[in-house]
Amino acid sequence: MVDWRLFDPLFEYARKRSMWIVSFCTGCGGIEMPPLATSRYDFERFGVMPNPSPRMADLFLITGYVTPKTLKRIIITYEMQPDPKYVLAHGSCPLNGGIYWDGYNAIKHLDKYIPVDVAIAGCMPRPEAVMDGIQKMMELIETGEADGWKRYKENYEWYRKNQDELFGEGWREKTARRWIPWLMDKKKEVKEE
Amino acid sequence: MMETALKALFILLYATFVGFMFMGIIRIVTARIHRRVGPPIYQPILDTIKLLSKKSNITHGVIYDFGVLYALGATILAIMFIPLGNIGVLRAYGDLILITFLLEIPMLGIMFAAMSSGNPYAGIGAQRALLTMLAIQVPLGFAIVALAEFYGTFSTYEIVMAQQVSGWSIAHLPLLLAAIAYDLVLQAMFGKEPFDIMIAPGEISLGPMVEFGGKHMGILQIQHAIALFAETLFFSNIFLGGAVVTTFASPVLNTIASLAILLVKQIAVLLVATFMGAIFPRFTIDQAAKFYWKWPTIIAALGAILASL
Amino acid sequence: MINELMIIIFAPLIAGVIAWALDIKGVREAIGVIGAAVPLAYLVKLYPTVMGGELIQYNVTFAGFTFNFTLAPMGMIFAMIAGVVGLAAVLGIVSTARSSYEWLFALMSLTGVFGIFLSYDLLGFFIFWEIMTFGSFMMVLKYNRKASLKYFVLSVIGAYAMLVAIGIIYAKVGSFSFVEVYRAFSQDAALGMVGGATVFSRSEIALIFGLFLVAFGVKAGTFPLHVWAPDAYTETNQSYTAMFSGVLSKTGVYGFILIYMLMGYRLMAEFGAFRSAPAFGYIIAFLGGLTIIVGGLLAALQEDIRKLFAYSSISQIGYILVGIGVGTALSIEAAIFHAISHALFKGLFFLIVATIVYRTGKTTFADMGGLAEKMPFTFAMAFVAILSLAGIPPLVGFASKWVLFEAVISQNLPILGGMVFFGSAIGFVYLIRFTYAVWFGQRPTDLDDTKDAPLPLAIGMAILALLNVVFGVAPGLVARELNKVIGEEAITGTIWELNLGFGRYNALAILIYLIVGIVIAGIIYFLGAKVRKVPVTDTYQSGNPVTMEYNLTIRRNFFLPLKEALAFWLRISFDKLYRDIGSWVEDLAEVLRNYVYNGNAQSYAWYLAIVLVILAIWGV
Amino acid sequence: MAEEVKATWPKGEEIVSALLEKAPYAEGSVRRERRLEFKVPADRIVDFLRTAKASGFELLLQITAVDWPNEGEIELVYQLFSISHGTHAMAKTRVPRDDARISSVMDIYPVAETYERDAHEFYKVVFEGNPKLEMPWILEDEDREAGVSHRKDFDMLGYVKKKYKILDRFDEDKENYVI
Amino acid sequence: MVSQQELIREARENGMELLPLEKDTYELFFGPQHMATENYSLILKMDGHRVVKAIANVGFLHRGFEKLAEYRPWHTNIALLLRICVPEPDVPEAIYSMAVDEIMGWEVPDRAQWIRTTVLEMARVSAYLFWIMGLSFKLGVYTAGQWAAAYRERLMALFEQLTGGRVYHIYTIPGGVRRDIPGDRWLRELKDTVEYIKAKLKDFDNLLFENYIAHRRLEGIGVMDKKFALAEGVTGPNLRATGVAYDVRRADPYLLYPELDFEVPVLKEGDALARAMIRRFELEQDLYILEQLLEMGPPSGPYKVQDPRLKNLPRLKVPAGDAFAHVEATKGDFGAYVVSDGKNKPYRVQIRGPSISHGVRVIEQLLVGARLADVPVILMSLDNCPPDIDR
Repeated sequence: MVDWRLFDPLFEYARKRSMWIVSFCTGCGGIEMPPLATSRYDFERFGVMPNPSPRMADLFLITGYVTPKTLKRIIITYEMQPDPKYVLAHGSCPLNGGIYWDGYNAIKHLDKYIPVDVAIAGCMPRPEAVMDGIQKMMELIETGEADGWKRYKENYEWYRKNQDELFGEGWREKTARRWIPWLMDKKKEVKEE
Repeated sequence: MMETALKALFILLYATFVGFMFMGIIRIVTARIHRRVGPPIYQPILDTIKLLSKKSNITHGVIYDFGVLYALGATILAIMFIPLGNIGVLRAYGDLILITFLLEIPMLGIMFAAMSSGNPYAGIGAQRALLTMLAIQVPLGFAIVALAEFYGTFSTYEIVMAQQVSGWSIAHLPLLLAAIAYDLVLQAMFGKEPFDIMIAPGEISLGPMVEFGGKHMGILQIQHAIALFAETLFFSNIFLGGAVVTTFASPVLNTIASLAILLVKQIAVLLVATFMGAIFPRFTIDQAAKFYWKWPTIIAALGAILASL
Repeated sequence: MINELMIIIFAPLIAGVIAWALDIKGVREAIGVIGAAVPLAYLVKLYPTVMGGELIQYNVTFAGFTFNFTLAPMGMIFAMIAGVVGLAAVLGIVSTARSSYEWLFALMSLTGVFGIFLSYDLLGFFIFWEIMTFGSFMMVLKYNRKASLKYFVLSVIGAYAMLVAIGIIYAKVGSFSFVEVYRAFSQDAALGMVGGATVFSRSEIALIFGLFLVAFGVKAGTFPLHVWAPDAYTETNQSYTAMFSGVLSKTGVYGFILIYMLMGYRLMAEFGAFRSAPAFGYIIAFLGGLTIIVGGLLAALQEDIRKLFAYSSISQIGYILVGIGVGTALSIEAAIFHAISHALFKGLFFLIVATIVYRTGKTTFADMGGLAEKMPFTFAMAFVAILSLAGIPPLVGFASKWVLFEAVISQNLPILGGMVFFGSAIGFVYLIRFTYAVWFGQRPTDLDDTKDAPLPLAIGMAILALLNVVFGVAPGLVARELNKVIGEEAITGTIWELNLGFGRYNALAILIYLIVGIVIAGIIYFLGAKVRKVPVTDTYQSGNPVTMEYNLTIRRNFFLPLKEALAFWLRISFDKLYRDIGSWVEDLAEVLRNYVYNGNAQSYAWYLAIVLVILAIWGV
Repeated sequence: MAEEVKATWPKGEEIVSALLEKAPYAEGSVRRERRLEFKVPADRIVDFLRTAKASGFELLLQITAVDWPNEGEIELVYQLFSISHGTHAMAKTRVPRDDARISSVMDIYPVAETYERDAHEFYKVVFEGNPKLEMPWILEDEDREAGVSHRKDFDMLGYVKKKYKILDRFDEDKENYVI
Repeated sequence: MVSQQELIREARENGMELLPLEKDTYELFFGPQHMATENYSLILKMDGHRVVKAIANVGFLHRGFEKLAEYRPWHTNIALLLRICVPEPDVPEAIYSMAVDEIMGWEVPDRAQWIRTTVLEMARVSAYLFWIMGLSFKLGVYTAGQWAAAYRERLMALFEQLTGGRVYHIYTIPGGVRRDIPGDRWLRELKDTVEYIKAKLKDFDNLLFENYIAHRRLEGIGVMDKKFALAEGVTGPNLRATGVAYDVRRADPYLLYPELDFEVPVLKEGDALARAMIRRFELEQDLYILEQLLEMGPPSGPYKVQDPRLKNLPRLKVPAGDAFAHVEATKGDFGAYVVSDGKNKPYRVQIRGPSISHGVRVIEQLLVGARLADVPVILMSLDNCPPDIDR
C-alpha cells in the first residue's frame, strides 16, 4: 500500500533499541537475568525489557542448556512471536551441549531446531558477555544480518524435520494430551470380563 | 470548521507526544528509585514504532481488531472533551459524567478484544479489570458528585473557570477529601501498584494484554499514552485549578503559558502515582475491592455530603 | 362500539383468541403479528393528535360502572413503548412459540398493558392490571409451576394492596375517575396547607401510599419485592420475556408516575421534602437505588443467561425509580426516558437470549462460548444492546442515564448519586460476563453447527436495535416529546443535543469524533502488516501445547472474587432471609392455589367477579 | 572407609538396640556419630519404617536406588532423619533386579510418593500401592518408551548418539576418557 | 488432529476411560514460560479465581546429573553437580566434598573448614537476597527486589575475587578448597559488605516484611501444620515456620558450626508470612555468623588435605564405601549420598534437593483452594527451586 522502505532505517533503529525479551528461563542462565536487569548492569538503558508474553516479544534469550522437554515449549513460544524475532543463545550448552555434551537429556545443537542469531560462549557467561551479545545483536539488526526469522520461514521444512525427528511426529498433540487423564477427577478402570 | 479541525489535530498530537513523554518519565523515575539509569525518555516512542513495524501480526477475529481500534478511538474522543488550557474543541460539552464514562470505555474495547482471543489469562485479566473498575467506581462516583454539587455545574470548563476565582478545588475541605479519594482511584486507573491487579505480570502475565502483539499492541501503546495524558489532565483541571492564563497580550503566549502550567501539574500527579507505585506491593482483587469500598469511599462520601450541605 | 381506543386495547386479545382457536401453524403466527401490529399502527396514527395536546376519550358503561379510556401524552408514550416492544416480542414468539396457548396469553397480557396505559379511571386500571397479570402468569405457569406461584403470590399481594387502596379512595372520593380523584387530592392538599380539615387523614394518606408502593413495587420489581422476577423472567418463553421485562414492568413504573399525578401534591403537603426531593419520593428513590445495586450485583453472580438479564432488568428499573423518586420535572423526564431506553435495549437483549436459547437449546453460561463466529448477526445486535445498556455514548442507554445522573446529582442528593454511579459500573461487569461466556472464548464442540437467528426474530431484533441507535444519536427526538408530556421545557437543545442548563450532551459530536478517532486508529491499523487468523489453541498458555479437549474459558463463577468480597452480605441479607420468606410465601401459595388460583380461567373470572361485587358493596 | 572412621557413639548404640528390639528382623549398626545403618529384608520394609517412625525418625529424606548388576539386585536406601535423636539413619534393602517390586511406604511417609515416582522413573522399581507411578514425571514419553533409565546397563552414550545424531569429543576406541 | 473418540479408545486400551473435561472448571497452564515460575510448570484446574486441583509438571531442567556423574572422574563432578542449585551452588559442592571426605577418611584442615563455612554462609546470604528479590517481584514491590539484587552483586564480586567465578565457583573440592583466600583485603571487603547489607535490612523491613499490604498478601496463605510438614518431609525454613526447630547446622553439626553462636528462629503459624519472616530472621543470623567468622579470622594452616593422592586428581581413586552428607541450605536440608566401588569415578551419586519434598506434593496440596494471585506467592514463600527436583 505504502512504500515503507523509506522508513526502514527508522524501523531498524527502533527494533534495535527496543528489544523485549520473552521471560522464559530455560536453564541456569536465568540467574544472571536479575543482575542484568538491576542496577549493576541495567539493560533497560538499551530499551531491553523482559516481557511476560511472547506475542509482543522480540528477543528470545535461551538462557543455558535446553532439554527436549523445554525445547518443545521453546519452539511453541518462538513460533508465537511476531516477525522479526531474534534468538540469542546464552552459554555453551545451546551451542554444543557444553558440559552436558554426553547427557541424554540436553540438546546438543540448538540451531538445528530454531535459528540462532547470536551465541555467547561461556559457562556461565558473565553479564558483561551478555551485554556484549546484546550489542552484537543490535549491530546485526542494523546491518540486517539478524535474519533468523527469515531463515526459519524459508527452511521451515528442515527445522520441522529436525524437530519431528527428535520428538516424534505429532508431538504437540501428544504432549498436550499427556495430562488429560490425570486432570480428570472421575476416571474409571475398565474391568476385563 | 477548519479552525476546529486544526485545534483537534493539535490536541491529538500534543496529547500523544506528551503522553509518550509521561510514559518515559514514569519509566525513568521508577528506574531512579531502583537506583538504575533507566531508558531514554523517548523509549516508549521507539517501542511503539517497533511494535507497529512488526512484519507479521495475528488476529483472533473481527472483534479482536475492532476492540483495539475502538479503544483508541474512544480515547481520542475523550481527550477532545477535556479543556486543555485555552484550547478546546468540545469543551462546551465537557460534562463531568460524560468524561468519566469516556475515560472508562476504552477499557471496554480492550476487554472485548482480549476476551475474544479465548485465552484464559485474558479472561482472568478481564475479570480483574472489571472488578477493579467496580471497586473504584464508588469513590470515583462520590468524588464526581462532590464536585458537581460544590460548583453546581457539570461542565468541566466552568469548574476550571470557577477555580480561577475561588482558588483550587483542593483548597476547600469537601473537595480536598474528594481529591484524595480520586487520587487513590487514579492509582488504579494508571495500573500502578498496589492496584496493578489487572495486568499483574508475575501472576497472570499481563492479563488482558497477553495476546496483543505487533500493531495491536502498538495501537494500545498510543491509546495508553493518550489515556495517561487525559487522566492527568482531567485531574489537574478539576482539582488542581487547571490553567487559564490571560496575563499576556498575545493569545499564543497565553496558550503556551497555560500548557506549561498544566504540564507541571500533570507531572506532579504522575509523580505522586509513580512514587506510590514504587513502594507498595500489589493487593489481590478482593482485597482491593474491600479497600476501595472502605476508606476511599468513606472519604469521598464525606466530601460529597459536605459539598451538598 | 368500534373505536380506535378499543381497537388498540382489544386487537391483541381478539387476535390471540382467534389464533388459539384456529391453531393452524402459519396462520396463527400471521394473526398474532397482525394483532400486535394493529395497535401500533393506530397509535402511530393518533400520535400527532395526542401530542398536539388533544385528548382522545371514550367511555364504556358496563355492569353499572363507567369506564373511561383516555389517550393522554403520558399514556401515549408508554403505549408506544408497549406497541414497539410488543411487536418485536411477538415477532420473536413467531419463532419460539411452542403452542397456540402461548399466543393467547402473550397477546392477552399485551391487551392488559394497553388497557392500563389507556385507562383513565382506577377501576379500569385495576381490571386491566389483573388481565395483564393473569396473562403473564399463565405464560409462566406453562413453563414452571414453582416460579409461577412465586410470581402469583406476590402479584396477589400487590393486587390486594391496590384493591384496598382503590377502595379507600373510592369510599372517600366517590369516584374512580382520575380526574375526580386528582381534584379531590388537590383540594385536600390546599385545605391541608391552610390548616383546614382534610378528607384524608395523615395516616390514611400514608396507608394509601404504602399500599400503592407495594402494588406497583411488585410489578416493577423493586428491591424488597423483586424475588419473583428472576424466576418468572427465566421460566417462560424468552421472546415473551422481552415483553415481560420491557413492557410489563413498565406498568409498575407507570403506576408510580400515577401516584405523582394523582396524589403528588397531597403527599408533598403532608410529608414535606427531604433536601430538595419530596420525602415520599425519596423513599421510592432510595428503594430504587438499592434495587440498582442489589439487582446488579446479583446479576453479575448468575450462572444462567436468562437469570442474568432478569436481575439486570431489576437493576435497570431501579434507575427509573430513582428518577421518579427525585420528583423534579427533569428527573421524571429522565425516568421516562430511561423507561423507553430500557424497554428498547432490554427487549433487544431478551430477543437475543431467545435466539441463543432457541438455536442452542442451552441456557447456562457453562455450556456456551465462541458463538460470535457462528451467529454474527445476533452478535452484532448484542453488541448494540451491550453498548446501549452499559451506557456507552452515543447510544440511547447513555443519553437516558446521563439525564438521570444529572437530574439526581443536581438535586444535591449525594448518596443517590453514588448509588447510580455504582450501578453503571456493575452494568459493565455483568455485561462483560455475558459477552465473554457466550460470544467469546473456546466453543464447545457440540455448538459447532449453530445457525444464526431465524428471520422473524432477526426482524424483531433489528427494529429494536435501530431504535437504540436512532434515539441514541438523536436524543432530542425523545426529549422533545417528553417535554410535551411533562408540560415543561426541562430539556432544551436540538435533536442532537440535550441541554439541561448545567450540563450539555451532544450525541452527534460524540458520534462524529468517535468515528474520526476510529478512522485514525484504523489508518494506523491498516498501515501495519497483514494479520493472520489463529485458532484458540494457538494462544499463550505459558508455552504449553493445548488441544480443544482442555477447557480454556472461564465458564462458571466468573466473578468469584466479587462473590467472596460480598460473602457477608450475600449470606445475611439475601440467601437466608429470602429463603425463609420464600418458603413461607410458598406455603401460603399452596393454599391460595388450591382454592383460588387453580390455573382455570373460569374460576379466575369468578374470583374477579366476586371481588368486584365486594368492592361495589363496600364502596356504596 | 566405614571401618576406619568407626567411632563409638553410646547414644547411637542405644537407639539401634531399642529399635532392633521392636524389629528383630533387621540388622543395625552405628557407623559414626549421628550415622546409623540398618539392613532390612525387602518384605519387611513397611513394618520397619513404621517402627522407625514410631521411635522418632520423623523425616524421610530420600529413597535412593543403587543398581548392582553383578549381584543382580537393586539396593534401596531409605534415608531417614530423627530430629528428636538428632541422627541420620539409612535403611537398606535389596530387591531382585529383574522383578524389582516392593511395597510403597506412602501411608507412613506420604512424601515417599514423590521419591518412589523418581525411583520408578529411573530404576524401574515398582512400588506397589503408589497410584501415581504411571503419572508423567521427569522424562518425556518418547524417552520412557526408548527405555532411558539410570540402571548400569543403560547405554547412555549410544542413546545420545542415536537420539541427537551427534556426539562430539567422544572417541569410541578409547576405554577411559578424561574430560 | 486425533478426535476425542480415538483418544477415548486409546485410553480404554490403557485401562482408563476418558470423560470430557468438566465445564465447571477450566485449565490454566502456569509456567514454564511465565514470570512467576522458573522452569517449572503447574497445571491448574481453576474455578473462578480459585484453584481446584494442581498438578506439578516437573522435569524441564532434568539433565541426568546422577547418571552423568557416573561417567566423570571424582573431581570433575564438582563442576557438574554444583549446577543443581543455581542460587547457591556452593551447597552441592560442599555436600559432595563432605561425603567424599568421609569415604576417604580425610580430616579437613581448620583453615579449609573456616573457608568452607564462610563460603556457605555467603552463599546463604546471597541466596536469601535472591529470594527477597523473587518474593518482592511476585508481590509487585519491585523496588525491594531491585535493591536486593543490587546488594547481592557485592557478594558476587567477593565470590569472584575468592574463586574466580561469579555464579559457579567450583571452589570446594574433596579435601579442602581449591585455592586460598586472596588476602586481608578480601576479608575487609567482606566485613564491609556484611555491615552494608545489615544496615540495609531496615529498607526491606519497610518495603516488605513490615508492610501492611505485604502482610495482607502473605497472612494465612498456604498454611502447613507441623504434622503435615513432617510427614511431607519438608525441611529448612519451611519446617521451622511450622514450629519444628530442625536446622541441620544444629541437629547434625558440620564444619565450624558447633563453635558458632546463632539462633534457630522458629514460628508456629506455618503460613507464607511465617515462612517469609523466618527467612528474614535467618538472613540476619547469617550476617551475624559471618561477623563471628570474620572476628575469628581464618586459622593458619593448609587450605587442603596434605595427601599425595590429591596431586593427581584425575587419577584419584576413592575406596569402596558409601556416605551421606547434608547441609542446611536456604531451601532446606540438602543432602548427597555417594557410593564408591573403588574406581576413579563414583558408582552412584544421589543428590537430595530440598525442593523435591516441598516442590511437588506440598505445592499440589497447598494450592488447593488458593486464589490465583496466591499461587506465585506460595511458590515463592516455599522457595521452590525446580532444578532440585529435576536434577
